[in-house]
Amino acid sequence: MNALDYLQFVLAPQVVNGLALGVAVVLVALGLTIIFGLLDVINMSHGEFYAVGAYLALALGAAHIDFWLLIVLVPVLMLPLGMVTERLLIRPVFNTKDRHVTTLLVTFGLALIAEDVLKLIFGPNTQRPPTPIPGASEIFGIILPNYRLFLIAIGAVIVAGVAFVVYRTRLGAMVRAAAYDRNMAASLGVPVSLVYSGTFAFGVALAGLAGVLLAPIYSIFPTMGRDFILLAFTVVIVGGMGSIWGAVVAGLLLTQVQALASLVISPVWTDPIVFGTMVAFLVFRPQGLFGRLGHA
Amino acid sequence: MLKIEGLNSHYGRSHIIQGIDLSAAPGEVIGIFGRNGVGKTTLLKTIAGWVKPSSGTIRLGDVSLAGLEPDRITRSGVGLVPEDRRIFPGLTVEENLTLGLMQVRGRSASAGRAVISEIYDRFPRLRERRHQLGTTLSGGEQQMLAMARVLVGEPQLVLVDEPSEGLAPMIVAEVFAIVRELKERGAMVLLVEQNVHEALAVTDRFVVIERGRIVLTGEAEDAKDRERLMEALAV
Amino acid sequence: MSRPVLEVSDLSIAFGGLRAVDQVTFAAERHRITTVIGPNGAGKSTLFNMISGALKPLSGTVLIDGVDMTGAAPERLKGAGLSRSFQITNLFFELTVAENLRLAAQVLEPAKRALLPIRCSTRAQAKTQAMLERFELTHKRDELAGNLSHGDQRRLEIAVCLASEPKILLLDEPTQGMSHQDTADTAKLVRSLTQDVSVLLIEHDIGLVMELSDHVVVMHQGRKLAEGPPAAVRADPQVQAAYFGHA
Amino acid sequence: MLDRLTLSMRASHVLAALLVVAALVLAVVGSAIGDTFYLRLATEALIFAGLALSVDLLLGYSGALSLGQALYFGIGAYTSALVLMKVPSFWLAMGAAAGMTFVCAIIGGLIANRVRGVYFALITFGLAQVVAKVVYNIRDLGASDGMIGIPVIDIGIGPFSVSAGNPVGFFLVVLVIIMALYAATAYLLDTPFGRVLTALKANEKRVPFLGYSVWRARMVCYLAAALIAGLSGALYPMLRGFVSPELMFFMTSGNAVISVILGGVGTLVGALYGSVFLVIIKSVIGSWTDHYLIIIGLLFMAGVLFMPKGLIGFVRPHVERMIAPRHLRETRAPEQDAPLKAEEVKP
Amino acid sequence: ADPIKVGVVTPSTGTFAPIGQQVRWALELAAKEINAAGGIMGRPVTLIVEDEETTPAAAVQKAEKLFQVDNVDFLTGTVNSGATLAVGQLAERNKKLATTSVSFADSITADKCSPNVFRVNARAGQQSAALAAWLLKQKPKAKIYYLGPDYEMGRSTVAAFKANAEKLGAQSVGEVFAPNDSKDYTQFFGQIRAARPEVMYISVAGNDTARLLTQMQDFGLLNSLQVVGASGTITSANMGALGAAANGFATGAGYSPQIDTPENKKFVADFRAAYKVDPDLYGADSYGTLYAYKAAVEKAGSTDTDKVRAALEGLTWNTPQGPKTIRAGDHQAMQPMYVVRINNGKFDIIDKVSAEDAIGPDTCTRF
Ligand SMILES: Nc1ncnc2c1ncn2[C@@H]1O[C@H](COP(=O)(O)OP(=O)(O)OP(=O)(O)O)[C@@H](O)[C@H]1O
Ligand SMILES: Nc1ncnc2c1ncn2[C@@H]1O[C@H](COP(=O)(O)OP(=O)(O)OP(=O)(O)O)[C@@H](O)[C@H]1O
Ligand SMILES: CC(C)C[C@H](N)C(=O)O
Ligand SMILES: [Mg+2]
Ligand SMILES: [Mg+2]
Repeated sequence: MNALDYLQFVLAPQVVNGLALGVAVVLVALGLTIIFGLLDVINMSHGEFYAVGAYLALALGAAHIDFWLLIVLVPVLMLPLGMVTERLLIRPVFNTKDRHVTTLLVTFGLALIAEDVLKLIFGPNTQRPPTPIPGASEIFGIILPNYRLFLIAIGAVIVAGVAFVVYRTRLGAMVRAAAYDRNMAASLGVPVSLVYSGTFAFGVALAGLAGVLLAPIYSIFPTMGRDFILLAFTVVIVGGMGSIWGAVVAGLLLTQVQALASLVISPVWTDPIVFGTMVAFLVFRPQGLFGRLGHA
Repeated sequence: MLKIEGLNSHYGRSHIIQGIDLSAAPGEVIGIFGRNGVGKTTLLKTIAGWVKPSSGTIRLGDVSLAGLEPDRITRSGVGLVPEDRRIFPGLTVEENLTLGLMQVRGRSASAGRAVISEIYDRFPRLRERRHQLGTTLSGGEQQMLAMARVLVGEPQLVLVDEPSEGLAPMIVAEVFAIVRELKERGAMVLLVEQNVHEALAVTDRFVVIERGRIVLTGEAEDAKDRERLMEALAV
Repeated sequence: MSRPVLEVSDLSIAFGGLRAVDQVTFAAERHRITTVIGPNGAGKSTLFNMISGALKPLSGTVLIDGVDMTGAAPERLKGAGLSRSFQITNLFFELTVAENLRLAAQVLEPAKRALLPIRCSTRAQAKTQAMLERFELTHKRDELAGNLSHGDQRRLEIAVCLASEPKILLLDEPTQGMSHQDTADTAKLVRSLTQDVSVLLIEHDIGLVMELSDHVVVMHQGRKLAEGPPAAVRADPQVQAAYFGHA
Repeated sequence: MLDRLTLSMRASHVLAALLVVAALVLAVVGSAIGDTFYLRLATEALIFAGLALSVDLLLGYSGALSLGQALYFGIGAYTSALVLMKVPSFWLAMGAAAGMTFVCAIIGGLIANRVRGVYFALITFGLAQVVAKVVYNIRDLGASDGMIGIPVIDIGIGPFSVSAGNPVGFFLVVLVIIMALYAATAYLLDTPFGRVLTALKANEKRVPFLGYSVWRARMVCYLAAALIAGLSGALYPMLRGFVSPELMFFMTSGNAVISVILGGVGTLVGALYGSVFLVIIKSVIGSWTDHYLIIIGLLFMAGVLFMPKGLIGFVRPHVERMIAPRHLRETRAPEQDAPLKAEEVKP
Repeated sequence: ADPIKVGVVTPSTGTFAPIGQQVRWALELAAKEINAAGGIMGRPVTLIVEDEETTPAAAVQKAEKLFQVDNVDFLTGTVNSGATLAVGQLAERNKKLATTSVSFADSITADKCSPNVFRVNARAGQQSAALAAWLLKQKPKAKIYYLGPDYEMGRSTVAAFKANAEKLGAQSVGEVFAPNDSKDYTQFFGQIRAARPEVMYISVAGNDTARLLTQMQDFGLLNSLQVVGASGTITSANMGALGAAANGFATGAGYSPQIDTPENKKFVADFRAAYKVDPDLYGADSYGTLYAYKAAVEKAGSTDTDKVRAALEGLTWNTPQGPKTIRAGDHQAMQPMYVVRINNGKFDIIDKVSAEDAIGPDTCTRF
């Protein structure tokens, strides 16, 4: 294969496809990083919320609700789910000393249940909603499906919107304060309960949104929640716990590492390489690429 | 008007506040004295809603505070400067201060900024350090921040727990000046202090607590009362 | 007189642009109480942090018993006989009072006992008992440290520092939050300590400073402003202006 | 004078003794009625209890949650399997497994002990994933299919010999080994060094100022935990005759954590009970319904929410009260109204 | 009469849960039919089902329970190849019989074969023989690109097809092994395009196929390529998600619901009536398994392991796929293999290879 061919057919598409995958990962990681960074809760059931979003989209889509409406509707429907989860599971253990561990454990339990419940309701088989934007475009000889182009664009919009809310409003500081010292925050007038459940629900809604958006590409099945979650966790860590920009940079970077490693070394070793990157990051820069959330 | 009657609170099974009655009128500063571990802090925490009273009433104006969530109590006009300052780590000085704005609902952003800038004028040290993480401040600076944070909310009732703890004499004077200023504005202050002498200079009335009960009350101006106070505290 | 137990020379550190401690030099004599005073934010605790290994100095040296210990890890400093308390109470809140003390006293045991059952650590046990009595905490020995009132916690904090029989003890505002009675008791206690240890103290209670100190170091904006015997320092107009605020 | 930690440890020993008695009863009954399955299931439960024990040593004492402890279990298992296929010697296999895990744990510990808290959890998780993936890809280790054909060995103990294929005999051998590991851990925790570990969990930042190296304490704890996991893992191929990469996967680590939580964190004996309980639950509910994950998940959540101290945490105070001297009868837990993390507070 | 118990260890959780579903349905259907027709030697069949959890460790534990507590003489259902191997070893040590109706890995009836293990479905090599023959008839000297899942089954299917196809003159232009549960296959598309293949052989399964093929469709790769693959690549479990992306996919399989025999028509109709979906090859092979056992027990006149083993070796019995025979040497079932092409959700049969031509050599040396 000559060099030009390699560039046009192999390297360039690899980078571009890596980008699309990166956006998908960032979408999933976004809610995770917010819950982790602001509430200090490791939500192990995030992947299952992502799955719930996808299944909701599937079920509502089957009832002839338009995809464009679903993009709004599903996250809105996820909000109460997030609130209830927070009230019933997170709140009771939130103010214990080992919050990290206990919340990690309850949400892990929830993940086990959610996966099984989805299977109970929707069956074990793989399903897929139709692609909302069919067709493909060719840019500089690289073929890219239109839906992926759309995904990259909407991904950017969502990230920007979320970053605005978290960084440009007082919300970030408020949530962090409430998470750290609920009594003191409450004594400054922060409506602590609402802040907790609101933040959690927001993260859950983002997971649901990711589910709606990614289902046409990645299909829907009960265990789909496990799919992105490892990578999303890695992204959250490498990006700096809770940092939105960190998650974006790390998401795009790691998927490139993955894409190029699968090309140059072998796809088999991509997982170890990506995890190795995470481990190396933790060892040399435990705080991650960027600082924590809540700093303006 | 603050009126506390028959207040009791517990930590688990230990009965800490044992039937306290206390009232304050606008513009009144009440000194709360007592040895370590008698329940002074617990009393303030109970009023602020951190500890739920097991019985008794707490009324501020016509609002009954007992049993409310701390944020509701705050919005009813109660501000707490806690004993160990409780500066939020991971938040800058300015963020710590802006959070104080949450105490009041419906204030415009520009009004909020004005209040903050006023506070900075009073505590120039905080302006200097505004972008530093709150917890990296020195002990004294943290105390200033803790007070400043509550002041931006302009509360009716201010609960101050050992504010002079760890402060240099110059700053101690400053702190008591703030208390005096609060009083002049018409706020009520419950001031817990070990620094009895300086505290008395700003208080109207005082109470002494022993094992969760009020064992002595008196007027700060009254020489006899003061004598009894010194005796009770073995100063 | 023998060589000072602690010699600090030209110690500096900066946080970002801020020189929190700037070329500070002083020495603490054996069996004496040396007190560091200064306005809030002068850099006193930061100085302590560098001496005790919690922060690495930017420049300068710290000698303990004539041995260079600059930037050594806290556990090594402990080995050299330095012990410190914290301005913000820093105990093992989920352990009982006795356990807190025993943990501190355990370093007295020879290393080879580290892997023998705890009841063989007789010296640590005895020390714990002695500390409980000396600090009047015996009736609270099985109480969790987190459940003590603030004043008791401050006392326990000192006891913990002392349990390891240090040569030099750094106390950061030990009487903070103590009632008058307790403050007085603590002062007496600190005074009595000098039989066994040298004390380096940070304190704002000026009465206490005057009463206790043998030597006072005044800090202001990171620098050493003055030093000398208590009375002389108090009379210094510079100190008056910077610290007491009524020159 | 008896203190609170020693007292709770003694209460744990009482419960451990109870477990041994129950195990012996099972052995007698099992051999009387000629059962093999339940004995072997119990053996497996004990082997995984060893893994849970190592998780509890880390989590319950030094406060470090490992989400990848199965890594050392797996290393022990693979090492033992490889040795057994060449030389069917019990002692050689155990020795090799111990050596191998020790070496690997030094490397793993150097990496993992650079970080704390959540990061420790994730790094241990990451390490286990990487190694599991590597094993999954190595043909010589059977790759994804794992290795079968590990012979049933005879275990020589002095003049006696027990076949690993003998359900009662092997059950007793495993019981002895796991209880020995438990005893060794308990002993370790009752030494001054053990108390330093407890202190680490309570307030790590303060420990160096008492004169102890945090790094060293954490490292020793990590190595000890890895060894326990490795030795337990070494028993697995003797029981089942195969190893597969799944032994290192997250589910294995996760089950160990679940066991510890169910049994009670920081009680040691809770890890053993939790593991036995989990195996029973899975086996019983698994035969009723396909959707047993829902039940396990619910149980697990309920455990964390309503029994934060686990099964043992529930029972042990009663035992403590029974064996306690008067002055220790009442200890109340601190009420939670303080801020949570000391981490960022200035020293 | 007391029932004959058959143990079933098959996944109901994990990635392979959909396959386990087909296995269970088919076995239940077969058991119901057999019992309705008077059972085996007059004894009814009962199935005892346990979850494989897709891991060998769980499978072995469950299998042991079935062998020792429930005292089954015969066990089937394992999906994960590692689980099949581990359970096989257990069966051997317990002197019981185990079969798989799903696992492909050649090793099960080759280098890791066991006297107590039988495979009732077609292994990787068999599937390839028919498919390669058909493919090279269509496109002589075809340029083939291979994409397999990265585990033993994936590697053995690719190796088997490659060997078969190269023997017939095909040209291999590249291969890649993607990790199981890959999300995005687009990262391989560049390499694939650059290699300019005419044919692509894939052996991923389940959700992975759904992703791979729909992503190929989105990227326009399906337009110019003939995609062929392993028999488990497309089944009723992922057909729904694939939609049009499945069209034209060809595979060598031991089964298609389209097989035009009365037995199969009846089987498909019954299956659909009971479970509302078509059986797939796992269903068909599992269904046949129980009939093989029935035939063997009746031939042996006993459920004794040694006797049933002897009866199974060389046994020929009837299945919806037509008669199958178990080769005595390695316990691998021989059966005619079909080339099946998918056309709008239907598995059209387009070619057929006889059982003898498909099976390949017996390399088992253990017994
Ligand atoms: N979180 C808690 N849980 C259990 N008991 C507590 C808790 N906090 C305080 N106590 C106990 O309640 C009693 C009163 O404590 P409190 O802090 O109100 O005393 P205080 O008067 O403020 O003392 P100080 O002057 O030392 O601050 C003390 O005996 C203390 O041990
Ligand atoms: N980690 C840090 N980052 C930035 N600035 C810091 C940090 N630690 C301390 N400072 C600053 O250094 C200065 C000295 O602080 P230090 O705590 O030493 O004061 P101090 O003399 O002990 O005061 P106090 O009497 O109030 O305790 C303060 O202005 C503080 O804000
Ligand atoms: C650590 C987690 C990302 C694990 C994930 N929930 C799983 O079960 O695979
Ligand atoms: Mg107090
Ligand atoms: Mg200080």
